[in-house]
Amino acid sequence: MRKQASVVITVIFFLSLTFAFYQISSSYNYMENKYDYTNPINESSANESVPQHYIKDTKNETGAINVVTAIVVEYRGFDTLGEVTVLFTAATGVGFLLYNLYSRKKNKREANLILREGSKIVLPFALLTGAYIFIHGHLTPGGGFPGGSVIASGFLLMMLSYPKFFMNEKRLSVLESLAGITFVLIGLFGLIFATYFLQNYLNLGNVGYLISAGIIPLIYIAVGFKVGSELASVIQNLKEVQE
Amino acid sequence: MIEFTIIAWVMSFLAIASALYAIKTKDLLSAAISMGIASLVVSIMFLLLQAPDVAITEASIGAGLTMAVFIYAIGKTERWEE
Amino acid sequence: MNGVIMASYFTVASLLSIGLYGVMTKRNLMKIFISLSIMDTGVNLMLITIGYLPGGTAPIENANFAKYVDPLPQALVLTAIVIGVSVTALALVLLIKYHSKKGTLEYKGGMKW
Amino acid sequence: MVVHAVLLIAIPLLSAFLIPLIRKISKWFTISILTLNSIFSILVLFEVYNKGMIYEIIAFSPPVGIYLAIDNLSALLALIINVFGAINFVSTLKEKSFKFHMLYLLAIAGSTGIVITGDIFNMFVFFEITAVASYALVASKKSEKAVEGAIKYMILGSLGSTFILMGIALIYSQMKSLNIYDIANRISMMNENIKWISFAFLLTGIGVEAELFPLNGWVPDVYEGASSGIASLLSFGPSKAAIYAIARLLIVIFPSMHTYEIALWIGVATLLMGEIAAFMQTDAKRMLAYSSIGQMGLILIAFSLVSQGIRYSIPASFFLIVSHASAKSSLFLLSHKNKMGSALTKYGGITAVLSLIGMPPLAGFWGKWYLFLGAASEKLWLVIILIFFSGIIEAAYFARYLHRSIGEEKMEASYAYPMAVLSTFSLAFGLLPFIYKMANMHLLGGV
Repeated sequence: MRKQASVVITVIFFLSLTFAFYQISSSYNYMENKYDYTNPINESSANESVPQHYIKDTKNETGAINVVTAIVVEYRGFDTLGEVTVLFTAATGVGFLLYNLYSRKKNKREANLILREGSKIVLPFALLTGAYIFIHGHLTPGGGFPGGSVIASGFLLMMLSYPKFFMNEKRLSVLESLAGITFVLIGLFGLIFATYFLQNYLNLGNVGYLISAGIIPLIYIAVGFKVGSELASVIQNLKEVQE
Repeated sequence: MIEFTIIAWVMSFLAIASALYAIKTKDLLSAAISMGIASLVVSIMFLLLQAPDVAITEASIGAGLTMAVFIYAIGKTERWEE
Repeated sequence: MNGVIMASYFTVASLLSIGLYGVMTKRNLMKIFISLSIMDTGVNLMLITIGYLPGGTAPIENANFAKYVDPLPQALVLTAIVIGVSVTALALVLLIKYHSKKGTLEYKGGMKW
Repeated sequence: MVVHAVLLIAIPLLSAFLIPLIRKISKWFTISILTLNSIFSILVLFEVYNKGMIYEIIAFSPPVGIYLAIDNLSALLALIINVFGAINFVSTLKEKSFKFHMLYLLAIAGSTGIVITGDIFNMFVFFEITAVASYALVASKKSEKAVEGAIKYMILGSLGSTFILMGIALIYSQMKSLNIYDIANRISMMNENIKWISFAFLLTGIGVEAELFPLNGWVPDVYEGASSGIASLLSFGPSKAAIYAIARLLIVIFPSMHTYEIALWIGVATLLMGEIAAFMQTDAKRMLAYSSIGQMGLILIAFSLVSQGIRYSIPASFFLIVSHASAKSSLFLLSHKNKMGSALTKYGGITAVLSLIGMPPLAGFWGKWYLFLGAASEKLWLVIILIFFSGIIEAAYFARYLHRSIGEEKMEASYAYPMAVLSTFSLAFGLLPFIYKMANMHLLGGV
């Protein structure tokens, strides 16, 4: 009974999705199509769809070459603040729930020589690559999230090859707090020095250079550190937990 | 553009097959790994759809770290579904 | 319709349906969360496909191309991926707690009203 | 003085990030931040009262950026969430862990964010913050039931968030915009079929959090498993924020006769299912949980009556939300011991129960009064009969509850005082004339 009902629901779901996609794909011309709408606050941007605005004006408004970065950090920076908060909440929850389940028993066997020596060599490169990815977020693909996760995977590799490898939990949490505070403070400075929360109040600089685009690299560096330390602490917590 | 279409369909079938295997198999470890493979394949589709930022993020977070988290959790609990 | 778009819409619909079916029929909690992860991947692909424009290029300033794909869904998907991994991590911790209390991952309770 | 509504979210987030650095004093720090936030939410409410809807732009003006759009109802909900959060925190003072305080702050910040944001994807992000914080808080009690409830909540919640994201993607595919009011202005240009599919997905997704009919399997387990402070938090925070999100969806984005009708019948089904199930329970916490479901159905019915103008529907929903938030949270705090010993707890418990049943002059009475007027003006006699019927069931099981819970046992002061204060709100909101003016003003701007 349960199985039949599930099959029926799944089929209905599949068909409705397919139908919706068919309807969507029969109208593929958003770059040509101009909507005439009025914006409740600001009527100057009428007659231009949102993606068009991003593609046309990102360079002038934010100084970033990578439009996705500009959207993530500037136009919709509030979402990103919420997103790092979700990750932070999850990391906090993981630590909170596993608090009395830890074991520090160390009778695990060592990994083999190649993995151990290899990961020693790879770790600095992983950290460097991660840092490169999040520092160049406004110029090349990537940014704070992949950069942070590359750093976390470097530490994951160390944890795999050295069972005794252990990061100081307190230092990690201080690092993630500082990164989060930096993000919110950059936003609040926007409220103080400019008009809006998270508004860019620094000079945009020469577009295309590393030091440009105002607050975007700063926020991405904070996000990179935050994501890296949070993912690393989540993995460490899961590794240390006793069954 | 025909080669992109072919790659996309191949990736599509790979993703669907690994997702089906992840649902079907009784071995949770291989289910987690094939979920990671589906994620990785989808990140290649992101590249085809001109989304390099998302492809990098999906490959490192969606496929890599999620799978690692799953594997640690399976190591702490049990490997076989009843 | 463009072939790449068709392929990815087909993938999206299949991944989402497979995931939903898994969530509804499986009793093993690990399997349920694997299914939810598959659904997450499907939704991310759906957003990206909606933003794709045939012949467009990645939204990074480039002198050789005039047409770009829609950048906004890509930004949304970056957010969604990170949210997905955080929810998954917390879920697995809860599973470990459940297992240490009950000794099994099977969920017997069902939906009692 | 310029009130920046964004501080309602920025300050709790900043302090949650700050707490790991000052672990020793985290409890007092959290209390002071919650108090500050409550004062601030009162300021925001007065700002809205004087000036009408506030738009607070973040970084760029929409639709390319995000703004917070605060109408009267969302200002009031932000006030309820923050003030009740501060009062309810007293009952959790025994928790030593600084991580608990962080999660509590984040849950409050997330619920506030849901009600004040004007952007649909931003709303999704705040939903996730709230949900993740509440999963962890529910599981924080070290019992089997708590973990089981949290897992159930998590499965349905993650499924719900996937559905919300699908709905957002479908809306975006047509509108190329994520701003709620921008979408609302142009919704008539949207493809009719995609509109319906995305409405269904969004309603399903938010319905999980708002405890609507087929999706509320998690509710009794979570409320039964969680500690009473957290059950109280869940009853005034995330669920109220979610029902307000449904109201925005229904009234602002998809206003049409058919959507109202769908919402009306979902609300009726939720109401009947909740009240009948509550009547059959023996455990007090489960009974309160099912009664919560019934009340959420009532609130949804109130929102779905807007088609005749918002004269009755908005006051009704407003009073029902206030009455339910204050009474249920105080009853959940009471369920810590389940006996009303001292005069204070007796006062709190009886006020709460009377408000839920709908005795004048408490807030619950005005809610049901306006609801009846609204339903009568639409000539929905069947709905009136069903609401009346469910009210009788409600009165029956609450009478039984009162009869059983009068006892001699003493409750700790940390539960008794917040409980009495919380239930006083349903008395105060029923009596203050200011509230009537507030409730009759033009709400949910853009309608």
